[in-house]
Amino acid sequence: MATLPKLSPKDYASDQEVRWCPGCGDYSILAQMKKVFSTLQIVKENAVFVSGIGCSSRFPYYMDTYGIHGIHGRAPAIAAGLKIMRPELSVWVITGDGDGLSIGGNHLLHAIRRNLDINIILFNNRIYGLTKGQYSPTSEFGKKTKSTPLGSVDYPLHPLSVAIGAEATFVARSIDVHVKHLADVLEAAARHKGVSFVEIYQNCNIFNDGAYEYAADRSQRFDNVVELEHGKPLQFGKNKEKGIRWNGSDLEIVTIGENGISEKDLLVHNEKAESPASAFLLSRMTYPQFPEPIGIFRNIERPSYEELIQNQVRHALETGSDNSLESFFHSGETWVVE
Amino acid sequence: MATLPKLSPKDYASDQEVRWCPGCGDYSILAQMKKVFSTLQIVKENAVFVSGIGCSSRFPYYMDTYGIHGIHGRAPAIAAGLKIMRPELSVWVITGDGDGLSIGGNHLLHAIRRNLDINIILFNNRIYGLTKGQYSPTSEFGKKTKSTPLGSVDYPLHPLSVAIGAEATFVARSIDVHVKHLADVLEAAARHKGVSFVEIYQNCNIFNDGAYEYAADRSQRFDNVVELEHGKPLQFGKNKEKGIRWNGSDLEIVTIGENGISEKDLLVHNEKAESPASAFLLSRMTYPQFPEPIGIFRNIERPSYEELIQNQVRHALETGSDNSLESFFHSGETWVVE
Amino acid sequence: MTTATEQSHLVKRVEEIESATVRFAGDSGDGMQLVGEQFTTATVVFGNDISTLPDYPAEIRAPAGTLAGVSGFQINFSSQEVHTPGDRIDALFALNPAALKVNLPDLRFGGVIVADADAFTKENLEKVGYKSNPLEDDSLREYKVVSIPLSDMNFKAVEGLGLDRKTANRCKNFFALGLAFWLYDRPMEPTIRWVQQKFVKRPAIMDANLRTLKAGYHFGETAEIFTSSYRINRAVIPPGTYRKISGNEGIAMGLVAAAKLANKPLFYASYPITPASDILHSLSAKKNYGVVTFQAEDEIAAMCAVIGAAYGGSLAVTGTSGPGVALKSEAIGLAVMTELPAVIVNVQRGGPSTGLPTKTEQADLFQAIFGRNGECPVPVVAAATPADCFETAIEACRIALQFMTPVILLSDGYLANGSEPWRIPDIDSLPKIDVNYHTNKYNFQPYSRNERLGRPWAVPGTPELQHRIGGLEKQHITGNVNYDPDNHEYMVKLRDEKIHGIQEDIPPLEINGDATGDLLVLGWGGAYGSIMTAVEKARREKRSVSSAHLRYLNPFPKNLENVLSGFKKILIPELNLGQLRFIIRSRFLIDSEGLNKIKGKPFQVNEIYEKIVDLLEN
Amino acid sequence: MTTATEQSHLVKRVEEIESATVRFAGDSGDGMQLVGEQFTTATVVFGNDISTLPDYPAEIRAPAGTLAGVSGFQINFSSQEVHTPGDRIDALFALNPAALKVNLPDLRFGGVIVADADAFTKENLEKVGYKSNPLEDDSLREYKVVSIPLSDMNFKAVEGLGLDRKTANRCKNFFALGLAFWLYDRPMEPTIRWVQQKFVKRPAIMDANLRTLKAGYHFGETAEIFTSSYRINRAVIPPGTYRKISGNEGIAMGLVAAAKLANKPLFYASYPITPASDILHSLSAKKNYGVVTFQAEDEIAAMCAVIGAAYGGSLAVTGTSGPGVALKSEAIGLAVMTELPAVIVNVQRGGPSTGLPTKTEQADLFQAIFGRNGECPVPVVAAATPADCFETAIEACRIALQFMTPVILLSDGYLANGSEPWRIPDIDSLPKIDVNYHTNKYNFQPYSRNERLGRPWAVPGTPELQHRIGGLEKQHITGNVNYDPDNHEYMVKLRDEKIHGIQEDIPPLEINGDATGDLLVLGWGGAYGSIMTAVEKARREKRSVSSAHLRYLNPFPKNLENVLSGFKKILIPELNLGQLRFIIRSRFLIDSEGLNKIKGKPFQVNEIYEKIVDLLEN
Ligand SMILES: Cc1ncc(C[n+]2csc(CCOP(=O)(O)OP(=O)(O)O)c2C)c(N)n1
Ligand SMILES: Cc1ncc(C[n+]2csc(CCOP(=O)(O)OP(=O)(O)O)c2C)c(N)n1
Ligand code: SF4
Ligand code: SF4
Ligand SMILES: [Mg+2]
Ligand SMILES: [Mg+2]
Repeated sequence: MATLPKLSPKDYASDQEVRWCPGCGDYSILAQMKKVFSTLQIVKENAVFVSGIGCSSRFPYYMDTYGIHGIHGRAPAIAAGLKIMRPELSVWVITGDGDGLSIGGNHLLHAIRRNLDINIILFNNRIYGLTKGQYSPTSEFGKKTKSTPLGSVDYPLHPLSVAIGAEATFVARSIDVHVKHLADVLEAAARHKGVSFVEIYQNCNIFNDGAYEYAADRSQRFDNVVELEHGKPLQFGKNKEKGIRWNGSDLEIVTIGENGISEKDLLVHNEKAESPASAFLLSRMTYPQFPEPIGIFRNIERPSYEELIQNQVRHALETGSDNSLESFFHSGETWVVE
Repeated sequence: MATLPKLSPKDYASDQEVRWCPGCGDYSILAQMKKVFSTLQIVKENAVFVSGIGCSSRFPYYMDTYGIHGIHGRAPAIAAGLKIMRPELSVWVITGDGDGLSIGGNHLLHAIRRNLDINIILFNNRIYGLTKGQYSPTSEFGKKTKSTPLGSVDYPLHPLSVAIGAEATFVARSIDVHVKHLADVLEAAARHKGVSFVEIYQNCNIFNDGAYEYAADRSQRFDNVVELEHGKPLQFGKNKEKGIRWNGSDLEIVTIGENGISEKDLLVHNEKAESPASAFLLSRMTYPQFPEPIGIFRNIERPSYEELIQNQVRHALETGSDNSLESFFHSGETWVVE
Repeated sequence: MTTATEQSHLVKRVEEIESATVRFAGDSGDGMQLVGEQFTTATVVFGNDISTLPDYPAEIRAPAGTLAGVSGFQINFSSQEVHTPGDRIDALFALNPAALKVNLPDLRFGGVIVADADAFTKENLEKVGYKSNPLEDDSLREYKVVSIPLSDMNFKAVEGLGLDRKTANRCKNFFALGLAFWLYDRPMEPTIRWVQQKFVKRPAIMDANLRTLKAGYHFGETAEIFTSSYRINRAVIPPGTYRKISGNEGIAMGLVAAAKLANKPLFYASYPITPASDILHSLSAKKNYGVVTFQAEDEIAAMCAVIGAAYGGSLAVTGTSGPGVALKSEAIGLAVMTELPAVIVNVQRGGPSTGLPTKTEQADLFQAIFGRNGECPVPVVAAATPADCFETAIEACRIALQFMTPVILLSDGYLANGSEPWRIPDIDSLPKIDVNYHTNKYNFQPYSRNERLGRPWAVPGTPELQHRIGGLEKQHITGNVNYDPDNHEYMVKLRDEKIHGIQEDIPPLEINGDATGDLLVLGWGGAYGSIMTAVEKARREKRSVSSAHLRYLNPFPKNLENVLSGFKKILIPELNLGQLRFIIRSRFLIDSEGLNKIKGKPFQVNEIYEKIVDLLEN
Repeated sequence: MTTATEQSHLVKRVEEIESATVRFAGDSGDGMQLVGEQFTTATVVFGNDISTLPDYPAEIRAPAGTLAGVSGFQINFSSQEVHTPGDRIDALFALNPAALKVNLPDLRFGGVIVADADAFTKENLEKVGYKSNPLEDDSLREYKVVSIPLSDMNFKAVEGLGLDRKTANRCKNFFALGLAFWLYDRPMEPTIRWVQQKFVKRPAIMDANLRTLKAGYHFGETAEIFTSSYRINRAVIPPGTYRKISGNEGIAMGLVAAAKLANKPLFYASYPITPASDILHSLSAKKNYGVVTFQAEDEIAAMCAVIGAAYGGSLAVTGTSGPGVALKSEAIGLAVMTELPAVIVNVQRGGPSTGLPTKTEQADLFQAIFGRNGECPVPVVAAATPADCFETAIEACRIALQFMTPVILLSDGYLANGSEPWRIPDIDSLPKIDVNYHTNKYNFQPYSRNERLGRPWAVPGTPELQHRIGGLEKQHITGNVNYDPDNHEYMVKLRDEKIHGIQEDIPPLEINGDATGDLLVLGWGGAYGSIMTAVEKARREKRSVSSAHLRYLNPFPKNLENVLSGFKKILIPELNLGQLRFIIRSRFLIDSEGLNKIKGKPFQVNEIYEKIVDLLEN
C-alpha cells in the first residue's frame, strides 16, 4: 500500500463555516487542535468529537472527523457509551464551564473516576456564552452578570480540584492564546492512556472580556503564571527569579537569592506521583495570591474502564463453553414436551 | 413564659414504624441523631430532614420533625430551595452513597460549593441497599454484585475527597457503631455554620455485610482507624504507639520510639487550616495501606449562601426607594392616554 | 435653520396612513434589536397600538455578513387595534446584502427598502450569493429603493469625537433609527433620554449616538429622497397609564404581583435557557421587591429547589423551555404527589431536542399535559399575548396556591420577546389571592382536604404540625406511606378529581362573535393575535365565523363542549402538528380542521384568514 | 416403610382437578419468593401450564411480622391453558399472622389454609391487630384450616447439623415447600438439584434444606391431616423444549437474540430501578454472549451512553421504569433528532412519582407517546405476557434498527416478575434483522433516506464518511444545522411520516373470535391474560364478544379502525385511568367503555368477565 500523504492542520477542517464571534478564544483552540491532529497524524475517520451545548460545544462541527453535538451537560455520558463499545476510536469531549461543571458536573465526575480513555477539554471562560452572559460555576465570587446584577454569592469551583478529587489520572491546564503551550498540552492529553482532563482558560470577548488578562497578557504573564515541568522546580517571573516552596503547612512564594533561598528549596514538580495530593495543592494556587500553574498537574497510568470491560468480555467469550443463542435459551431448568 | 421541659432523645421519634432490616447500621445512626437533637435541644418544628431515595433516605419518616422524602439524588437541591427561603430552619440532608454520589453527585457538589448552611449526612454502605445489591460509586474496585458478576471495573470515589474538591467548609467521617464518636461528629456538624458534609461508614448486613469490619470491629479498629483531633498529632494503635508523618512528598506510617521518632515528628491535625490541602491528604488515607481517619477533617467558617442572598434582599428592600407593586409596574418608560 | 418654505414643504409631504409594518435588519452585531426596541418605545409613547417580533440567530454572533447572521426586528403600529406584528413589511431597513436577501420575501410590493449602500461591497455581495448589486441592477424595481451611504454618513456625523473606526461604525444603527423616526414622524426624546442614561459614563459614545441619531433624522428631513413621510395617528386606546410589555416581562411582573396578592414570598429558581432566561434576569434585579432568585445548577435542581421552597411556604416558581421541562418532569411528579403549590413556566421554542432555540413553536402542549410517569395530572394554562402573560401568570399562581398543585404555564418565544402596550392596572383592582398557612394543631392531618380538595399548607416552623411528605403513595387523610391497593386507586382518582375540579373556579370560555355559526376558530397561546385579526377581518366581510381562545388547557372551561356545539365547523390553528386538536377530538368526539405551521414563526393573519375563507366556501 | 395398605390408602386420597391457585406468604425474610420459584419450576417440569405473580414490599425487609412486611408468591397451574395467575386462591400457605391477614381476602370459600401455628404467638397476633388467634377462634370456619407447628417440625428436621437457631429457622420455607409438593403431587428432583448446586460450599445448609424439604413432604404423606392430595394432569401443550420465563428474562433474551439476528454488538446501559433491575442483572452475566452492560451514574447517562454506542454502531438499549423514563426524555429527543437506533425499555410500576415501586401499573403510555418537548414521535410497542416479552423485545430492536429511530418498549411489574412456560424457539426460525452499516462513500449524505425513510447508519471508523450530528434542526439530506423555516416544517413532517410508515412493516391486528359482534375487548400490555381468559369464558357461553390485543401502540396497525368498526361496543380494560381509550377516541372518533383499575395489581379474570356480561346485557 502506498503511504498516504501527510495531513496538514487545515486538512482537519470541516466544510462548515465557523460561527464564533470574531475574537473569541475558541478560534485559537480549534487551530491548535487541528495542529495536534496533524502532529499525531490522527486518522480522521477514527476520531470523534462529542460535545454538549454552549458556544464551545459547537466545536465538533468544525473538525472533519465524526462528531456528536449532544445535549447540555451530557457529552461525557455520550462519549462513555461510544468509547466502551469502540475502544479503538480517539474520543474527545468538548465542554464549557457551564456545560461541564453546572448541568454536567456529575457525568464529568463519573467519566473521570471510571478512567475512560477519552480526552475531556473544558473551555473555561467563566461565563455562559451561548445564553448571553449569566455567571457560571467558575465565575468569581461577587460577579455581576445578567442573572446576578448584585453580584454572585456562590464560591467558584476549581475545575482541576474537582477533577483531582474525582480520581483523575491526567490533569492539565493551558491558555487559549499561549498557542505553543496549548498544543503541547493537547498533545500530551492525546497521548495519555486513560481519562485526560484539560482546562483551557478561554476568553469570551463578548460577555467576559479580559477574564484571564493577568495570565494571557504578555507583560503580566511571567509574574502570574508558573509553567509546570516534570522534575523541575516551580519557578516563575521574567527571569525565573521567583519560586514556590512548601513551608510545612502550605505553599509560599519565595525569591531566589533572598534569605539564602536557592532552587533546591523549591517544590519540584512530579506529575507521576501516585498520590494526587501535590497535584491538588497546585490546583489551589490562584491569582492574585499565587501565580497560577499551567501545564500538566498529574499524569499517571491506570487501566482504563473500556479496556477492563472489554477484557472481561473477551475472557468470557474465550472461556465460555458455548456462546450460541441455543445454549443461552437452554440455560437453567428446561423440560421437553413430546 | 414557663420553660419547656427538656426533650429526651425518644421525644424526637415519630410515630412511624422503623422499617430497616434488623441489624442495619441505620438504626444506630438514627439513635445518635436523636441523641444529638436532645443534646442541642433542637426545637422539633424548626428542623427539616430532606432525603432522596434509598434505605437511608427513609430516615426522615422516623424523626418527629418536618421532612421530605424526595426523589433519587435530589435532596441537596430540595434542601437548597428550603434553606434559601427559610434560613432560620435547621436543615438536614440524608443521603446514601448511590443517592448522593451516583445520581445525585452534581447537586451534592453544588450544595457544597455554595456553602449552604445545611448538614449533609451520607450513609456510605458501599452498595445499593434498596434496589437489592448493585455496586455503588464507593464500592471497591473488583466488587462482585448483582450488576457486576465478574467484578466492577470502575475506580471508587472517595466521598471526602470529592467534598473537599468541591470547596467544602466542614468535612467529617464517623462509623455507625462508634456511637459516641458518631454523636460528637453529628453535633459538630450541627454547630458548624455553612455546609457540613459527614460520611458515615454504615453496615448493610444484607447486601454488603462487614464492609467496614476493619474499622468497626473492636479488636481491629485501633490499628485501622486514626481519630483526628484538632491540634493533636495523628496517632493510632492500641497504645497510640503509631503515628502518621509527612515525609516531604507523601504520608507515611511511623512507630514512635523507633528510629528516633517522637510525637513531635508527627503530622499535627489542623481542622481550621484555610487551605484544604491537608484535609485532602487525609482523605486519601485508605485501608489497608493506611489507617483511615475519622473525625473532623476540615472545619472553617465562611458566610453561607442563604445568608449572603438574604442580605442582598434585605439591603435592597431597605435602600430601594419604593417597593410597591405600583412602582414596579411603572418602572421604565410609561405614557398616559387620556 | 428651518425656513418657512421648508416647513410648508415638509407639511405637504406628510401622508396619513392607518398602520405600518417596519423591519430593521442587519448583522447580529449591528444592534438591530436595540434599534427595534427604541423605535417601539417611541411609537408607544407617541400613542399607537403596536406589536413586535424580534428574530435573531442561535449563534451569539455568526460570521459577519452571512445569511445565518442576520438579526431582525419587526414592528407593526397603527391607529387601530393591533394584534400581530404584521404579515408583510411596508419598510425594510437593510444594513447589508444578507439582511436584504433574507427579508426581501416578506416585503410587500411597492414597499420601501432603505439600504446602506456602503455595505453592498463586492465581498459582502458574494458572501450571500448576489452576482450583481441588487441596489443597482434594477432587480428591485417593484420596490421603492432608498440607497444611501449610511456608513459613511455615520462616520461623518461622529467625526471629531476621537472614536476609533470600529467604535464609530458601531453607531450607524442610530443613524438608521433617526431616519426611521423622521420617516414615521416619531418623537426622538425617549431615545435621547435613554442614550443619555445609558452612556452617562462614556460621554464620547453618548455624543456620537446622539449626533448620528439626529443626523439620520435631519437627513430624512432635508434630503428629499422620500416622496413623503408618514403619519400614523394615535390609536383610540382606553385611557390610562401605559407601558410597553414583552411576554417575559409580563410573566416577571405577574409573578411579583401574585406574590404580593397572596402575601407570600416569591422564589424563582431557574437554569438559563433561551427564550426563558430574561424572566430570570428580570426577577434577579427585583430584590428590592423581596424577590429571591436562584440560578440552579440545572433544571432538575431548579424544580427541586422549588419543591423545597414551596414546602417552606414560598410562592415558588421555575421557568424554562421545552428541554428543561423534560428534565423537570420527574420532579414535577413529586410536586403532584406531595401536593405542593408551584408554577412551571415553559417558554416554548422550536423542537424536538435542541431544535430551533431562538424560534417560536407551540409543540409542548402534549408534554405539559401528558409528559410524566403514572397518572400525574397537572393544570395547564397558556398566555395569549405579551400583556396577557401578566394575567396568566397571576392566574397560574392562584390555581397553584388555592389547589395546592403544580401548574404549568405555557408561553412561547414569540410572546416572550414580542411586545405590546400594556395599560398598567390599578393595583387595588387586582384580586387578592386568599391562601393561609395551616397553623391549627387540633386534628391536623397533612392529607385532609378542603372544599377544593386542596390539602393544608403547614410549613416548617409551625409548632406541633411536624409531618413528612414524599413521593411514595400517601394514605388518604394521614399522608402516611401506604401501599394499600384501594387507597392507591382512591388517591389516583382524588388527585385527578382535584385538578378536574378547577373547572368550577375558572371563567367560562368567551366567544368573540356570535355564539353559533358556520365556523369557530379555536385557538390557544400566542396564536391569539393572528386569529383575532383574521376573524375580525372575515367578520367585517359578514362571514359566519367566530373565535374563542383557551387560556385553560387542563382542565378545559366547563362550557367548552357547549361552545363547540354551536358551530358547523371548527378550525384549530396551532404551531404544531395538531396537539390541541388531538385532545379536543378525544374529549368531545368532535372533528375539527387543523391549520398547522411548524416553521419557527408565528401565524400570519393571512394564513388564517385564507383558511377561514376556504372552510366557509368549500 | 411404606406398606401395601398405606399405598392403597394413598392412592385413594388423590383427587384429580383441572387447575389450582396456590399462594405462599410470609415475612419478607421468610424466603417466599424462593419457595414460589421452586414450586413453579417443579410444576412446569411436571408439565402443567402456569402463570405466576410475585408480590413483595418496597422495603428490603420491613419489620418482622408486620402487614407491610408480607411477601407473597402466587401460582396458577393447570392441565389447560393458563393466562393469568388466578383470581382466587385455592390454597394459602401462611407463615405468620400477618400473611394470613393480608391474603385471606383472596382465598376462595372452602380454600385451604396451611398455617405455621408456632408463629401465631401473642406478640405476632397483636402486631397485626388480631384480638384472638384466628386459627383457634373459629373465625376461619369457612375454610379448611391446617394448623401445624411448622417451625418446630423444621427445627426437628434439621437437628444435629450444628446450625444455630436463626440459621435453622431460615430453612422452614423448605418444609412448607415439601408439604406443598406432596399436596399437589409435584416432583421434588428439580429443587433437590437446585439445593445441591446452590449450597455446594455449605454442606450443612444443603443438608438442612434437603432434610426439611423431605420432612415436609413426608409429613403430608403420613399425617393424614389433608383429606386428599391433588393431581393436576399435564397440560396438552405443543411439543418442544420448554423453560420457565419471566418477563424480565424474556426481555434479556430477546435483546441478546436481536443482536445476534442483526449481527450487531449489544450494549445495555441502565441505572438500577425496581422492577427493571433484573434485566441489568441478567445481561451483566451474559458477557460470554458478547453482551456489554454499563451501570451508568443515572438514567440520563444511561440514555446518553446508548446514543453514543448507537452512533458507534451497537444495538444499544436502556431499561428503566417510569421515573427513569422521565429523566431520559430529553435525551430520547436527541435520539429522535439524530435518528439513531435505540430501545428504551420501561418496566412500568405504580405512579405517579415514586408511587408504588414494587407494584404493577400501565400508566406510562401517555408518557411514552407524548412525553417529550416538540413534535417528537417515537414508536411504542408493548409486551402481553412474560414469554411475549421475548418476541416484543426482538420486534422493538428490529424497528429501531430498520427505521433508525429510538423505540419504547413497555412492559410492567406484573410481566417482569411473573413467569410462564416458554417453548424455546428454533433459532433458525427467528427472522434475520437485515441492517448494514453504510460504507459507500459516493454521494454520502447523512440525512438522505431509504424507502423506509431511514437515514444511513455510517459509523465512526468508516473512511470518508465523517459527519456530525446533533440536536439542532437538520437540513434535509445534508444533515447540516439549519434554521430555515420551510426545512424545519419539512423535517418535522418527515420524522412524523417515518414513524407513521412503520404501519407498512407490522402485521395487522388479529381478532380472537369473530370479526364482528356486539363487543370487542381491546387490550394492550399485561392485561392480555385476564382479557383472554375472560373473553374465552364468555365465548364458551356463546356470548358475542371478541378480543384483540395491541402490541403496536404507535403507530397502530393499519387495520385497527376496521377492526373496531366491526363491533357495536368496545371495552378497553387498562391499569390506568384510560390512556389507550383516550388515544383511540381521538384517532378514530370512536367511543368506548373503559375498565380501569389502579390498585397496583393485575386484572382478575372475573373483573373483566363481569364487565363483559354487564356490557352485553345492558
Ligand atoms: C437542558 C438545557 N438547559 C439549558 C440550555 C441553555 N444553555 C445552552 S448553553 C448554556 C450554557 C453555556 O455555557 P458554557 O457551558 O460555559 O459554554 P460557553 O457558551 O460559555 O462556551 C445553557 C445554559 C440548554 N441548551 N439545554
Ligand atoms: C430516578 C430513580 N432511579 C432509580 C431509582 C431506584 N433506586 C432507589 S434507591 C437506589 C439506590 C440506593 O442506594 P443508596 O443511595 O446507596 O442507598 P441505600 O439503599 O444503600 O441506603 C436506586 C438505584 C429510583 N428510585 N429513582
Ligand atoms: S459569546 Fe463569547 S464564548 Fe461565545 S462565541 Fe462569542 S466570544 Fe466566544
Ligand atoms: S438492605 Fe441493607 S441498608 Fe437497606 S435496610 Fe437492609 S441492611 Fe439496611
Ligand atoms: Mg462558558
Ligand atoms: Mg448505599
